[in-house]
Parts: sequence; C-alpha cells; structure tokens
Amino acid sequence: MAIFVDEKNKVLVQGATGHQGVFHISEMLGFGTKVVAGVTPGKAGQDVKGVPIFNTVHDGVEETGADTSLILVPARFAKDAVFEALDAGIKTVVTITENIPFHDTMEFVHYAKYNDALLIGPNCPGIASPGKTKIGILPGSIFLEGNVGVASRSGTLTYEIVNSLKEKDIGQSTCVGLGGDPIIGTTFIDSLIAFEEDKNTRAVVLVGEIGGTAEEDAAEYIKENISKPVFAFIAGRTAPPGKRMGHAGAIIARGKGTAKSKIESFKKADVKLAKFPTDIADLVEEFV
Amino acid sequence: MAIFVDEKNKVLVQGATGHQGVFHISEMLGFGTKVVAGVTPGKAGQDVKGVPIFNTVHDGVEETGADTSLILVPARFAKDAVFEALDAGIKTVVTITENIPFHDTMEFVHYAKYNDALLIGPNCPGIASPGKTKIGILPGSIFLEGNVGVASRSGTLTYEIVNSLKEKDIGQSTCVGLGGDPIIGTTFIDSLIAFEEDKNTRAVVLVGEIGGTAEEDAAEYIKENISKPVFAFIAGRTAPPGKRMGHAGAIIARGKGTAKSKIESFKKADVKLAKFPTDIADLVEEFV
Amino acid sequence: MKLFEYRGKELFDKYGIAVPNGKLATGEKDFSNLNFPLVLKAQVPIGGRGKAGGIKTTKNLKDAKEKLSQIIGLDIRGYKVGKVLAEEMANIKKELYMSISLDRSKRMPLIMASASGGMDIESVPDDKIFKEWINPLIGIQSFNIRSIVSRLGLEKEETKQVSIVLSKIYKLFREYDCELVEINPLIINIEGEAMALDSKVIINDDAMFRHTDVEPELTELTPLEKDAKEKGIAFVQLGGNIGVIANGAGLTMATLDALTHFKGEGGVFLDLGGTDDPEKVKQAFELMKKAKPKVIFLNLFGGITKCDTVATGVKSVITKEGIDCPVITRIKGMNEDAAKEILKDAGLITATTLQDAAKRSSDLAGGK
Amino acid sequence: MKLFEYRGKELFDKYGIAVPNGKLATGEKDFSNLNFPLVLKAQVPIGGRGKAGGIKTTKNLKDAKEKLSQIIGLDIRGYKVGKVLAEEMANIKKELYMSISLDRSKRMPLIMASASGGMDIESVPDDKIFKEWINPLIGIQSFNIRSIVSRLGLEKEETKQVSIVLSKIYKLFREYDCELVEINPLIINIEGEAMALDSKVIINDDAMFRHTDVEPELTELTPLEKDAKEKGIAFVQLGGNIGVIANGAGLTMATLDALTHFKGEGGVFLDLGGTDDPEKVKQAFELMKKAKPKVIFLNLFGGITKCDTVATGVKSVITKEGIDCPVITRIKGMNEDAAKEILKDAGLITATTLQDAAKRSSDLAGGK
Repeated sequence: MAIFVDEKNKVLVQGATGHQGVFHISEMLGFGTKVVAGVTPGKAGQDVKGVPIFNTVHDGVEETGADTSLILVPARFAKDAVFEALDAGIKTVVTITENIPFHDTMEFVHYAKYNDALLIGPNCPGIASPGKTKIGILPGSIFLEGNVGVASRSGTLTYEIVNSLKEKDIGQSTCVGLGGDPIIGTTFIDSLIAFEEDKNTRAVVLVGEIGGTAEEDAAEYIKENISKPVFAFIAGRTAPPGKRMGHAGAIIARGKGTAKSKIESFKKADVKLAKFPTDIADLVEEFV
Repeated sequence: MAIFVDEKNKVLVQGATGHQGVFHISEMLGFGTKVVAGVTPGKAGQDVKGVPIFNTVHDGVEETGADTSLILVPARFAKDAVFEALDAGIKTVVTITENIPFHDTMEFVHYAKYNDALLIGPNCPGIASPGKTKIGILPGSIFLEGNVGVASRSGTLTYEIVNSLKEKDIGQSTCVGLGGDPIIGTTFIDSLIAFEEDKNTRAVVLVGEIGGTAEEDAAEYIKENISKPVFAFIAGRTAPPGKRMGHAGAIIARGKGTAKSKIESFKKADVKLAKFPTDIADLVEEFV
Repeated sequence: MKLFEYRGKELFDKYGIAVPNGKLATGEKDFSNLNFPLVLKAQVPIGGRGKAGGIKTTKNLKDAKEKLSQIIGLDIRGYKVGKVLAEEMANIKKELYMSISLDRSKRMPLIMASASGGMDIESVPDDKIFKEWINPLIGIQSFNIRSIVSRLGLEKEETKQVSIVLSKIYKLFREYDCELVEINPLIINIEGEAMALDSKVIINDDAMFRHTDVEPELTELTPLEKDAKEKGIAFVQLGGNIGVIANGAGLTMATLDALTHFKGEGGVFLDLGGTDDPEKVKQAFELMKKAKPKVIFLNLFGGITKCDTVATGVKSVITKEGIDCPVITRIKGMNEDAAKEILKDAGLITATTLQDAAKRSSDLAGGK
Repeated sequence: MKLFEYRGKELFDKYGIAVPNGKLATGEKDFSNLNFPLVLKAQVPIGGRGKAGGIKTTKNLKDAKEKLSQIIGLDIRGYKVGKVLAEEMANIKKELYMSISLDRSKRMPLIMASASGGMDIESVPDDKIFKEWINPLIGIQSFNIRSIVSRLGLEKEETKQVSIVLSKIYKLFREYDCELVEINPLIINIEGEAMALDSKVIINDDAMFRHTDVEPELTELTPLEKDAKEKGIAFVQLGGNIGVIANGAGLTMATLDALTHFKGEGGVFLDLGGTDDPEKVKQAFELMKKAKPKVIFLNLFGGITKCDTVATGVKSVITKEGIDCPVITRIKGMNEDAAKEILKDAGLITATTLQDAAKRSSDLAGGK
C-alpha cells in the first residue's frame, strides 16, 4: 500500500511537448508510471514517447480515462491548467510549476476542494510511491520500496534524505513533495492522516522549513492523532527574518515561521528531530 | 426515519425579527422544530418567542450549536445570507425567499457544494418530516407521519396533495419543497436517492411543473436506480410557451420544458401519473 | 426582460463587441451619416421577422424611405412594428453562431457555438454545435474559450477575434444577469473583423433592480400583464374564456389543466400567492374583470392562509364592486366551511371538488 | 515587493480611499499647494522610522526646509532616506487599524481590524483584534464587512465609511496580488471622513508580471541581491563570511544550518536550483565572488541533475575566471565519483560528508 497515488493512477501531462515534459514523461515511463496522455493546445495527434497528445484535458480524459494530471506549464498559465484539469474530472492534480502568484494558487486550492480532488504542490517535485508510480520530477533512482512515509516542503533536500534512507536499506511507502510555496494543496496534516491510515507505513519523516505555521499545525495534530513515530528535519535555523530563502514560502514574516518555533512544537509532540538532513536515516534506523 | 432533516436539526432563522420571521418561528416551535437562534444584524440580545437573536450567523452558531438555517431575508440580500450561513459552518440551508436573481442562486448552489452542505430552495416552502421537524413555511396541519415521501416544485399544490394524502390516512416520511426557480439546490434526483435509501419511505410522490428538464432527468434516473414506486403530477399541461407561469422556473423556453415531454418521460420510467392533483392520493392508496 | 435587437447592440457596443454602424430610423433624416447599402430591420421581440417582411435591404435614400414605410406598422406575429433599425450592410466572409444561456440541470452557464451561423440554431445538427459549461464560482477561463473556439475551423487571427468576443459576451452575460445572450450570426467580415449582426439579450426579471440603466420595455407582455406586473401579481393572459384565480403558481396551473379535461379553456392565469391581504384580493379581481372572462374560477387551498379570511376579502370586493360573470369557487383547507358560507352568502357558486368546479366552470363557459 | 508609503497611497487614491493631501518633497518648491501644518515622513521600507527621527511635524516653510534637510540622508536601520513625503496634518477623531494579509494555514485572505489604531499591531492584545477570513472563491461579502466593522464601536456614518474603505482595500488586495495591505492608522477625522494616514502594501513578487504599471523598487534588497534577482538566481546576503552554493532552497538552508553547528557563519545563500546549465553555474560563481566570502561551500545533490555535468561547469568557470578563496565541495548523488574527480582536478577541496564539509568550511573561515 501507499498513500495518495499508486500503480492504478492514469497520468495525463499538461505541458507535455516542452523540454521538461518530454524528459519527465520518459523518466516516469521508466519508473513504471502509467502515463496515458499529454496535453498541449494545437498539438493533438502528435505523441511523446508513444504517449498521445491532445488539445484539451477533456479530450485526453475522454480518450484515455486519465484520472491524474501532472502540471508542467509556465507559472502564468498554471491556474488555467489546474482549472482545466479539475473541470475535466481529474481527481489528482500534481503541480510542479514554481512562481505561481499565490492568489492564483488560493483559487485553485479551493476549487480543488469543491471538486473533491487531491492537489499536490505547487512548486513541488511531485510524489512517488516506490515500486508503484512516480508522478513528478523526482529522480527515480533514489527510492526503495518500504515502510517509511516522507512528506516534505523541499525538493533536493528530500532527495538527499530519501537517498540516505535507501543507503541504509530503509524503503519508503510514499514520498510526497508538498511544495515550497506559501499556499499549497496537500499539507503535512493531510499526509499524516493518510500515513496513519496506511497499513504499509510504519514511520513518518517530515521535512519542514521556515515560513508559515504548517509544522506547528502538524505538531498539534500529531499530539492528538498520530500513533506512528514521526521524525523531522527543519531547514532554515539560521535564516534571517524578512528574506525569501529561495522558496516563496520560506520566509519569516512578522515574527512567524521561525525554525525555533517549529522545532519546539515538534519536540512537544515527541517528534524526533535531526540536526543534519543526513542524520534522519540514523534516527529512523534506530527505530526500525 | 426521514430524509434530509429530522428532530435533531437545530435551526437558526435568518431574517428572524420581521413579520414572517416571528410568525414562522412560532409555527415551527409549535410543530416541535428545534428553533435555537435567530439572526438580524443589529438586534443581538433581543428574542423572538424565546429564541435568542444574534447579529451574525457565526455568533448564533457559536452560542447555540445551530446546524441548519432558514433563510427568510428579502431577495436582494439572499445571496449574502446564504454565503454567511455556509461560511459559519451551517450544513443545511433552507431558502424560502422568492425572486432571487438566478445568477446569485447559481453562485450559492455551487458554494453549498464546496461546503458539502445541503441547500433546499430557493423559492420553496421548506421541508417537513412529520412527527420530527418542519423547517420552512409549510402549514403544519396538513401533515401526518407515515411512509410516503413527497418532493415538489410547487408550494400550495403540495399542500393540496399532502392534505389529500392525509385525508386518506396516508402519512408522509418527508415532504421536500424543492422550489419553483430555474436554479435550485436540491433536485428530484437528490430526493429520490435519499428516499430510496430511507427505510421508512415506501413510495415517492413527485410534483413537477413545466420548465427545465428536472422531471426528464428524474425519469432517466428512476429507470436505472429506483426500486420504490413513484407517483407524479405535472402542472402546466395547458401553459403556453414563453410565458413565466408564476414561478420563475415555470416557463417553456425554446421548446424545452413542456408538460408533454415530462409526462412521456415519466411514463417510460413506469411512474404513475395523476390527472388531477387530488388524484394522487387515490393512486397511492391503491398501492398502499 | 427581452431586449430589442438595437438595445442588445447598445450593450454589445458598451462591452466593445463590434456591431454594424446603424441607428433607429423613423424618417428620412435618420439615414444621414449611414453609408448605403443599408439593411432595415423591424424591432420585434420574436423571431421569424425576415419571412414576415420585417427585414429589407436598400441601396439608396428613396428606396430606403419607401421600404421603411412598408415595415413600420407591419404586424409580425401579433407585434406591431414601431421601431426600425437601419444598419450598414456588412461584407460577410464567415457566419458563426454563439450564445450563452442557462443550463438548468447543470446549474451553470452554457456556451454554444457553431460554424453554421445565420440559421435557426434548432435546425443545426447537434454534432455541429459545440458546448462548454462555465462554473460560476470561477467564471470563464482561457481553457474554456480555447476549447470551444478551436473547434470552429477558424484561421489564427479569426480565432483571436472570436475568443475576445466570447470573453466579452460572458462578461456581459454575468454582469447584466442575463438569461440569454445570443449572436446569430456572429460574422467575420472581409476585413477579418468579428462583428455581431444580430443580438438577442434577455435579462433576468428578478435582477432588474440592479440594472436601473436598462429602461424596462415589457414588449412581450399584454397591457393587462404589464399592469399586473407593476402591481406584483403573477398574471398571464391565455387563449380561452375562463379566468382562473388560485393561490400558488402550481395550483393555478393545475386548475387550468383541470379545465381542459372538461373541454374548458383557461383565459387568465392569476396567482394570488400566499396573501390574504384584502387589498391584493381586490386588485386581483379588478384585473380579472378587465380581462373579461366568461366565467371566473376561484380555487383556494388554505394552508398558512386561512380560507375564511380570503373569502371575506372576496365577498367585500364582489358586494362593493359587483361582478358581471359567474364565479365558481372551490375552497379547501383551513377554515374551509366558514369560507364556503361567506362565499355562498356573496352569491358565488361553491363546488365540492376540484373536478366538480372545473366541470361546472367549463360547462358554463361553453354555454351549457 | 514592498511599496514605499507614498506608492501605496497612490494605489489607495486610485481605489478611492482617502489619503491626506501631500507630495514627495526634496526642496522648497515641493511645499507649494500644501497647507501647513505638515508632516514630513521619511520613505523607508521598514518600521520604527518615527523613533529614528524620520517623522517630523512642521508649521511653516522655513521650519519645513530645515527639517526636510535633517531627514534626507538619515540612516534608518540601514536604509538611507532618499525620499520624504510631505503631508497635510489630519485632525484625528479616532484611530483604527485595518489590514488584509494571507493566512497560510487557512489558505485565505485574513482581515484584521482593531479600534486600537496607530500602535504596532503586535502590541495590541488579541481580544482587541477582530478577524475575518475571506473565501477566495466568492471574495468579500457584505456579511464579512458587517461582521468585522460592527465590532469597532463606531457611529453609524463612521461604520459606513469604514465599510467602504474595507471593500476597497479588499479589491486592491486582490487585484494587485498583494501579500499585505495595512492601514495603520486608518483614522476618522473630525469631519467624519475615514482616511488612511499610513500605507503598507506588499505585492507578491511572483505576480509582478501582471502589474507592469507598478515600477519595481527593490528597496529591501542589497545591490548584489538585485543583480541576482534580475538573473533569476535565488541569492540572499547574510551576516557571515562563508558563501554557500547548493541546489535546492531546502538543501541550501540546511547547508547554512550545518555551518553554525561548527561555529561557521553563512555569508551568502545561493540556490543553484535544478539547473546544470554551465552559463547559470558561471553566473552563480560570479555573483558569489562579488560577495567576497572567505570560503565557498559548494554542496550538491544530484538527483535528476547529474553531478559530473555541474562539476564540469564549475571546473570551467574556475579554470577560466580563477577564484581567490578556498572552495570546499561536497557532492552526492548521480555520478558523484566522476564529479569528485573533476573538482579535485580543478583544485577544489572535496569533502566526504556534509558534516565534514561544514566543519572544514567553518574552520577555514574562522582562520583555523
């Protein structure tokens, strides 16, 4: 088992014929993902690595039964793309695109809720359930099928952590890249709920960073609701206030969002914290 | 049992201190409805028939735990009132108000869906589950507790039909006034789904009228999904095209919405049709 | 409220949708500043005016004057032509159809477009009409426009033009609370510009309070219907000779239906609504009398409304103002017995059942 | 992007929110058309300017000139004052606080209002701040405005005025893609008019492409940060002397954090992102060199990006352009061995683990 996505998801890629689209369709196919359709307006009839291209998501869904969309379009077209996917009946939308105006994201996050759809991202590397599927741009080589769930606000940092788990032969049930934006669809709490329910997940790793109160909210939730062991790493302990540290969401604003506050909240919730990202694997290994 | 509402619903009335509000709060209390709060901006601290008045729905919900709202405000304030109820966490909204611009209704119908809330109306008399609760302006005296479900687009016509059922000692599980507007929240199909599931409902009476294709849609649904006997009456067999027959929704537009089309659809779905509204009781009596 | 073509085009112009250069014409001077050839179009709130001689093309002023006089005063399916729109003739390259209406089942605006413009849309085969639904929570989006316009077989610049028109009519549809905005045909002229040659705009009556800039023109109503509308009474004139007064729209319709079963024909639909206000009852009877029915059929169900209160109002009107046709009454519900006494006392015929009342009304109206 | 107060007030004016009569002042003539007494306000992108001498009131021209020259050039918490806003002094009856910001957890705009205006909102007790969340699918509604404004203890006409201001700032907040719109204080003047005495407006950087009317003023960035921003590189200058280059924001932050464990201090945050484009690598190193770190710490994890490709880019930059400080590298992931060889070959120090690299960087930077 896994959370959110597995081998049954039929993936449509919006922004399929660009450089990134072609590369990642190929990578996903290699990982075993069921990529069934691509969408680029005006390019219906073409194919990318054997995957048929359609003009609209509606056409792609109708022809292929796609139920999941991977959004790779540029930021200024992302809202339209997510709306199109949701209106076409897509129930899982993974948005990789970075730099989307957050007002746009607010609208499509709530529109996803209206459609009872799962939205992952934006500004995220995607999601992978090793041995089953990978939807996004995460490197396939770092994963190992197993029992640790990972949810993370950061991309490369997650790869680093997942890779170090793999080096210790600790596999993962699902790794969710939540995204580095101030507004994201799926949160730590959503992931924790799913991991708690998932029989195949025995422990959860959360990778947080400065900005917002997602970690504090998660800590509160863990205290009351999560029975499985949770491990965490928080990036940005030395970040100054008011500076956007790479991610739009990684900013300490008006005294909120410091690493200190997050670390303390997690401690209160009995979450084991790592000092270095590569330490997480050691902590998890002790538990396993 | 009953559908949609029962004795557990805690009702808040928006537009509580007007003439209609005061009268119907009293009528509902008399029927046994749990009316727990009223809302009129600026009148917090007053009471109507012992029911406390609040400035905002939020305050009313917080203080009384209301989960249902009855909307009695004038048409031009109705959208705001429904939005307020939904944002305050109300999960059942019964909108009596007539003459609401349908663009407003479209917005709040979809916003109710976003909130996973049940919306009944607008331009309807409300809903009653005899012996349990009555939320709206339906006359309490016409009902009898029993096993026939009624869903209707018309007000007085429903009273007439329910009254004739009562005269034959045929009681009702729930009577839903769907409303006479072109856009309504709860439809025939929604009601049929609920009546089919409700153990206490043995037969269903649908009261339709010209305009739209709600009856045709219901007929299609009945064919495939409804095992209980369905009886129907359609008003407006003699209505000319293009004229709004009292209800905003009762209009034959561009050849659509004729009584003929509705009657034929129902016949195909084995729905028994009454010639006169007062006949329905005879048909149901035969079955019972 | 159905707008005349020229009023719809004024709104199009306000939203930046191109329409032919034109003006309302009632005499010679109204053709100044217009370049011939012109099209003269009768302004009536129904279709089929072309066949009825309501549209004529003209090449010069003399001819225009003559044709204008032919059109003005013309009777088109019951509507006397009072206004004629004179427009410069467009050079048509392509004719499209485009509309936004309400899909009641989906509870969303529905865009329909077709490359077969200029024809009655009902006669266009379904597979040549492209549809797109708009979720009112998010409004029209680029993908909606792309999806529908890309199917019309247009060239790149035409696609762009038509896309802009579509986004503008959606804006108009929403902002003016429209039931319908239809452009048929929407043309591409030889200059490559998208232009609305016709307009059909219907504004939701219930939303007129926020569109005070649109002057009401109740063109499709009879004078009595207009009068009723101003009084807030639901009143519709029909073909027959029996006037029906009932409380509730559904009950009133059902009453009219019952008449036909006995070969009676409804002449007036009058819904009293939930009121028992004597003033409203009085107004209703006055309106009904003006419609000159042969028989009045009063059908009341008293739920919240008490039958005797309404009956008292009716009696007072009848005794004060008199009535010159038989009134059949059928009363049911709260305090029905008292009500029947009051009405009998006022000299009205009280029937026992709906069927009985309908039969007696029909028989009386048929002269039996 | 944080707007200067006067720029925010220009937007307020555009949306019909009253602001005091005023103008930017750099010399004597800039006080014409203004009525004394005036308030001179240093335009800096941070708070606390009052205490720092950046706000002065003045009653006549001579005094104004003098005070203006005192303010211009003032250093306020690191920002040199270049612009001064001269405004007519308002006659304050009541001071309120009002803001719209982003609630990241609820994923909705959050309105905050308080009757305690003019104070730092962080110092106002929680029970004196009223909050209202706006669902972005439907936007601000009358009930939201009623709910929050009715708690401010205002008179009827004041309530109306403040309600209008709130609906206008919401419109501004949404239409200009704001992160924050704050008015503190929002006053009621003795004439009973609501007026914004200050403005704090932050526009979401990611949305600047649709607000080309707002001239970028990257006031809160250092010159190097501005340069990086134009090049599309995530680059932040910090207090320390170790420049960190890593790929990915989280990894870059984690690398900086690791330094502190060994008493090192990060001087630059440079996120290379997902690129292995040699041109981008070159630009990154050029920027880093300009920041003059004592040590550069290059930390790469190769996932999709191949370590050796990046290493080749780094080597090429270093050999061509040279480097005048030690570079510690830590490479992990796809093709890491090949990458290490290339970097060693380029004369860089290759560490084995993150801890090892962080320790060596810190030691070197600390002079050990």
